[in-house]
Amino acid sequence: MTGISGWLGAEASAALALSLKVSVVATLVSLPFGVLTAFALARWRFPGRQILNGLVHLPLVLPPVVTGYILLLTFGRSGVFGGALAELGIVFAFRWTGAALAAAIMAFPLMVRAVRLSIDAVDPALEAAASTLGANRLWVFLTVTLPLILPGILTGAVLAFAKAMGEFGATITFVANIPGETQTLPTAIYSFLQVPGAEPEVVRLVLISVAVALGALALSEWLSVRVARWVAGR
Amino acid sequence: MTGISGWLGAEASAALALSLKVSVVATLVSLPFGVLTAFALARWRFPGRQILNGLVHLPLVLPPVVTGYILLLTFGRSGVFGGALAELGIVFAFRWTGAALAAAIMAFPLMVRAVRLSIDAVDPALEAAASTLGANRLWVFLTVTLPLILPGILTGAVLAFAKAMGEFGATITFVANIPGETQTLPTAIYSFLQVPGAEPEVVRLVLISVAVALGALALSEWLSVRVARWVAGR
Amino acid sequence: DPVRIAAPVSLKGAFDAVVAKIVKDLGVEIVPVYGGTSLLARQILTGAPYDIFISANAAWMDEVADSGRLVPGTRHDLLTNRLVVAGNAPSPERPLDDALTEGQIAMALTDAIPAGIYGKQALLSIGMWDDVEPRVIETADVRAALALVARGEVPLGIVYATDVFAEERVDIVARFDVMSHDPIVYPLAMLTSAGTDALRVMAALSSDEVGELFAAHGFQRAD
Amino acid sequence: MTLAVQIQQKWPSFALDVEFDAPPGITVLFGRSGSGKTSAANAVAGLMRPDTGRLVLGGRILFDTAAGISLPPHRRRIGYVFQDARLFPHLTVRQNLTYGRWFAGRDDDIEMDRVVEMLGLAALLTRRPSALSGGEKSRVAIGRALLSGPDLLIADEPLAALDEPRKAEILPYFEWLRDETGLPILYVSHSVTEVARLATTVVVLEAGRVIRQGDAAEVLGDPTVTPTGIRDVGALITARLVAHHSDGLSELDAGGIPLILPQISGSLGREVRLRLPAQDMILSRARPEGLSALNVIPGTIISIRDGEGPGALVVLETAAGRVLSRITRRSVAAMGLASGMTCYAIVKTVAIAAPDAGG
Amino acid sequence: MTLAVQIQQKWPSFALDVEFDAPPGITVLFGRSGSGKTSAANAVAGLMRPDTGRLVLGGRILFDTAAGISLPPHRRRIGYVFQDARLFPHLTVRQNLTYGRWFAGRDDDIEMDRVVEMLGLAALLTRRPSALSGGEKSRVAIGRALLSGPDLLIADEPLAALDEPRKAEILPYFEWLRDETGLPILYVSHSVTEVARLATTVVVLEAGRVIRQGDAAEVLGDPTVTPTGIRDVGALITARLVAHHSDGLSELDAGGIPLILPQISGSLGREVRLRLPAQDMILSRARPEGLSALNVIPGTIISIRDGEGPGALVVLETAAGRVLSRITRRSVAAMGLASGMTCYAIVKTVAIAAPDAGG
Ligand SMILES: Nc1ncnc2c1ncn2[C@@H]1O[C@H](COP(=O)(O)OP(=O)(O)OP(=O)(O)O)[C@@H](O)[C@H]1O
Ligand SMILES: Nc1ncnc2c1ncn2[C@@H]1O[C@H](COP(=O)(O)OP(=O)(O)OP(=O)(O)O)[C@@H](O)[C@H]1O
Ligand code: MOO
Ligand SMILES: [Mg+2]
Ligand SMILES: [Mg+2]
Repeated sequence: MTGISGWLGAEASAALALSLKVSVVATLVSLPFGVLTAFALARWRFPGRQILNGLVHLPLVLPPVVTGYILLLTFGRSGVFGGALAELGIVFAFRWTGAALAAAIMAFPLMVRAVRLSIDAVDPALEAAASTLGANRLWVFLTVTLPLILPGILTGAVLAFAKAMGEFGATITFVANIPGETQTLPTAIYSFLQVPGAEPEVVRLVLISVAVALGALALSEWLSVRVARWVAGR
Repeated sequence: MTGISGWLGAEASAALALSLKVSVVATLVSLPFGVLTAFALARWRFPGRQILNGLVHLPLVLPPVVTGYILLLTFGRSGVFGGALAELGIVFAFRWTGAALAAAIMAFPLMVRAVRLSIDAVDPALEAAASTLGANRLWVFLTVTLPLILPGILTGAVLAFAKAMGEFGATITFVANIPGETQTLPTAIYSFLQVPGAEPEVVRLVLISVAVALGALALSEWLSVRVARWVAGR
Repeated sequence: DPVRIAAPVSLKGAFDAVVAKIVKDLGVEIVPVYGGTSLLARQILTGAPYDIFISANAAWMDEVADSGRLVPGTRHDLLTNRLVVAGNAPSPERPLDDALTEGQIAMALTDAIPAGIYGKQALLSIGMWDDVEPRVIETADVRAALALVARGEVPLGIVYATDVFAEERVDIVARFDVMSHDPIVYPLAMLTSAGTDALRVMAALSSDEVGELFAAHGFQRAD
Repeated sequence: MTLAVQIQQKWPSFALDVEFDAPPGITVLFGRSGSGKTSAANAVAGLMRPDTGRLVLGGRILFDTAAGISLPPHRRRIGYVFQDARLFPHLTVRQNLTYGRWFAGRDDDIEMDRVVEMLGLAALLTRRPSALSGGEKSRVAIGRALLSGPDLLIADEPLAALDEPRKAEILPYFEWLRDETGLPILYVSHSVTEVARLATTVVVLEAGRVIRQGDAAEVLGDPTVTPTGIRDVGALITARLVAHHSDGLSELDAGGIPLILPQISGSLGREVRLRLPAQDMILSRARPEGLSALNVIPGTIISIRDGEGPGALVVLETAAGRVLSRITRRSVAAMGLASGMTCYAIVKTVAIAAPDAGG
Repeated sequence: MTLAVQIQQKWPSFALDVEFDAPPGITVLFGRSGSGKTSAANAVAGLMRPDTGRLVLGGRILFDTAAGISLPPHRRRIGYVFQDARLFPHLTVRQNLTYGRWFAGRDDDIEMDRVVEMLGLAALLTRRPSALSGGEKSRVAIGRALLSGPDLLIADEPLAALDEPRKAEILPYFEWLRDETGLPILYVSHSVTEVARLATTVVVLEAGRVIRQGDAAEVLGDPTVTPTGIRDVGALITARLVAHHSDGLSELDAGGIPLILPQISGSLGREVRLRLPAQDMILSRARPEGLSALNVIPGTIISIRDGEGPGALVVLETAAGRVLSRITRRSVAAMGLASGMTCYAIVKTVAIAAPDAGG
């Protein structure tokens, strides 16, 4: 790590570390919500289903800066929830947690869609078989549906992680760019891009992003092959 | 439409029209490539497979501005391919076609992942059955695999369309923000965000984005329910 | 062909009015293309089809000049601006060192975006940088810093005087001495790719009427 | 515990309208392909919600459209062996088998060991379903349902994919379930052999309707009910086990008539159900001598019914019960057979051997 | 056209090592559940690539590890009726049926109509597979493979999910394929009835190896080969159709011995294969009189072999060929049977009726 941080410089390696932390936390924390939302959208019929579906997809449709502003309006210090949460000691604004929130929300539609596609592909006959064996809906979900959709969950997580690593617009708008606290790789790259002649720094940071992402991808490919084999029992 | 363009103003309604054109073209043109890429990644083992996989995902991982710069360096007038293509009369730089290219590339990983997930869920036994009936690989793909992955293709297309509607960073970097030519809804929103006191314009544009996106989503939900029923024969 | 003017997006409010006036006066077609200065400059460096470039600082205009894409002799400074400390309205104006003693301060990126760079220079020159630095919230551009102040997310911001001029929810709390940082100028130049109407538009941009229009938005003419 | 079934369901191309009772023991749903057997079973299990109907299992109302009740499948406590095995692909054979036991709240390994042994699954326990043959899958599916501790077992052609020796090994287990546990079993089958051997009650479906239901002996002995073809007619009689002979044969007493069968298990005095296929009964006017066939049942002809084709069905009243014989019309004429006449029905020992003898 | 098979494949828990020829006609792969029948069929169809081996179909090399040849499945021209139906869920029954015809390049509706009618699919043509019953799916799967115009047909227990009358309707179609088309058929089955009726050649698998192969009459008549249980032994004999009687019976001549059967189709003089189940043959020392059974075959005992349990298998040499009878050891003793002795085998007309009679 000293080699890398030496080559990168202290600020850039702090940005890398933060990006990794933000992306991992955003992915892991949002995963259960993503799975639940996907399941609800795929299997339940409830009023407001279309609205939930729309909400989930909004971050994809809106320019990231707008999403960032909406986050600011809701989770900022003077925001609708932000104030209430701050009373409880939960602060997002200008904190790395806010970066994770922004990344999670931007990545959420990708995660939900991937999981939902997997849920739709599960053979309902298997779930029916489980229910005749005494499993209630929750157990059917945990013991049959969930294992069978693992490939989709993995894909969702990889997409979310990759998106979180690249997220810029919503993040900088919501939590700004505080070195060591909210300065992720993309915001660092953005800063360097503004300065004439800073191209070598940009290239360095881009390369490090690419390396991390390709590493994560390769890992996920390897994992997903094993998971797919495991699920299919081959 | 005159009602809407009256309410929106000429510039904004031009941006809306352009966004729709760019998103539809980006989605439709990239769809076959997306399906092919997904199929190659899911089913073929070839050298460079991991590299292709990495390339496809790069736009997700990199800050959009970086992707935009890379596009500028490759497909710009003096870019690697840009020059050659210009000789053939194909120009992307600062044209709406470039906006479509940027949107397509940013949306490509989402599309490929969705399709790939569906391909992985196809029962190989059905494809084997088709091959014993005399269908070669292409025919098996066209008559068995393709119909069975239609839900994934639809999901991929919806994700791509939504992403294309929201794409900002790569677009403004690659083709700028030229009213009537490359100014999409997100870049228009960005411009208005810079003007103090222009919040009403921003809100108007955001609402119109949201409306279009929700409309597309509702349509796709409806379609995907029918497609899923059709595929499962229920 | 219309005359395409690449202009910093932070000029948009004032510049839209200027363009409308010139279009009316000259009868030429003008398309303003707004974006971040660095973005516009890089686009020009890769051959963007613009006729006129207005930069938010000298550095990027120098960069474009070095590439030989400027028509020699057409470059000059169009506007200047002033740097101020802004607070959520209503706030009385105070001395600088008093105004900056506490609270977070929103600034555009202090190493990258002109407003942030000028702000850091000014703070350094008055010896307050070390005190202020831990309280700085850096934003992607100066408008984002202004928005944070306007929304009350951050009590103070270092922005241009013109920004405060246009934003009702924000007042000027303190002003920086113009000598405490590099001059804030908006250089203008014609590009080698320019068409025939561009020269007339260049002239119009430097006219007194246009100068007054800019002034109405808080900008000062550079001389 | 008894299951009372009454369901109606309409599809564009098919309508199901059935009403029957499944008392303790095995109720066989019998009928041609497409007659609605699986659909009826699905409705009972709660996997299909019929348009209207009522299902009551031992007093528990599972479903009642009038009362707006519909228990979800997992609360019906109905084990289901599906026509396709439907094993969980991500679980090993062992995990598939134990799946239902988590919920049954039982965990006695003796039962598990017994099922594993009987179904010959010991060598497969660590495999995944994708590495099983068709027959192996069926066996795992049977075990999985049995081990879930159900109040009612539904088995949809559970033995169709199995070979004869394996069938012969598994049938006794169903008999044991029928005879010892009081568990009602709804058993879908095409095979008259299975039906005759297992059924307590037979429900015959045709085009979605019940055309006959009742006691197995009665329905199967009725020559007018031949849903799967005339070849399958036969009489069911009850006999008592009286002796085990040292040469591997068992002697039974059927209303005073001695019958010799290959060894059957059980203690002396036990009641045994035998199927005498009409197909296998030879008739003779005189008591036959010097034949290898050991079983001769004297009786009186009560009817002779011409079938389709060259055959005729002769019904005899005997001390052992009603017996059917299917012979050619030519023989009827040649032998001068007529109602009221006395004659002898001859059947080989091995023709009534397992699997037709309850054993 | 002949198929020559030689394949080796090892899994951790199972090894397949088979070598056999499938000449024109029907070659039945016969063996217990898990013996490797489906695996062998998959290797032939190209759905599994064995470790080593060689497959030649009518001179075309389909697979040869030594030569590095492995044709993909679609170029092998092998129709496959899978053990699970594997219908395309997104296509209607009609589209499933016609799927293979696109590639076969044929489009004659007569063939299509014939198959649809024979399989009873007319009412189902517009349905999707999810709206079919288990038996209906099997029928569509058979039709789909038949209509693809293959050089070789593989059928993996194609009739297992069908009821008896439907089996009886479909069997003749396989016979027609065997007799009229010269199409080699690899037929996996557990059912001795099907094997006896259809098989030209029988290949018996046990634990992944061929334990016996050869002419059907020979293999099935061999009492040492009883892969699916002693109950299934029987002799195959050939007889010539000599007369159709007006009472619906047909008369055949088996080496000079007259046999009476329920009407079978075909013109006089035609050769017919009959299976005489050992199970159904009664023996008598004297020529029997006054029995309803019409067929009596005199012969000489050439061996008496004690089986497991109380039974014995008596092999007779007769003018009709070798005939087997399974009777009790008690009867052997009571009748004093011994090698070299003359006696009479009695079998009912209906016991050799369809589906055991080729017709
Ligand atoms: N979802 C459905 N929509 C329309 N028709 C259906 C549906 N499900 C079943 N059927 C039809 O209902 C009839 C009865 O089907 P079912 O599966 O109950 O038959 P089955 O008696 O189990 O037959 P098999 O012995 O072949 O399994 C069939 O004709 C079938 O095509
Ligand atoms: N992929 C595999 N990996 C390991 N073992 C396998 C695999 N496929 C099949 N087997 C084993 O090979 C043996 C033969 O299987 P196969 O499916 O060929 O049997 P079969 O003769 O068709 O049986 P059935 O009559 O039950 O269908 C079985 O014991 C099975 O468990
Ligand atoms: O939605 Mo973006 O343009 O990848 O931050
Ligand atoms: Mg069924
Ligand atoms: Mg098999």
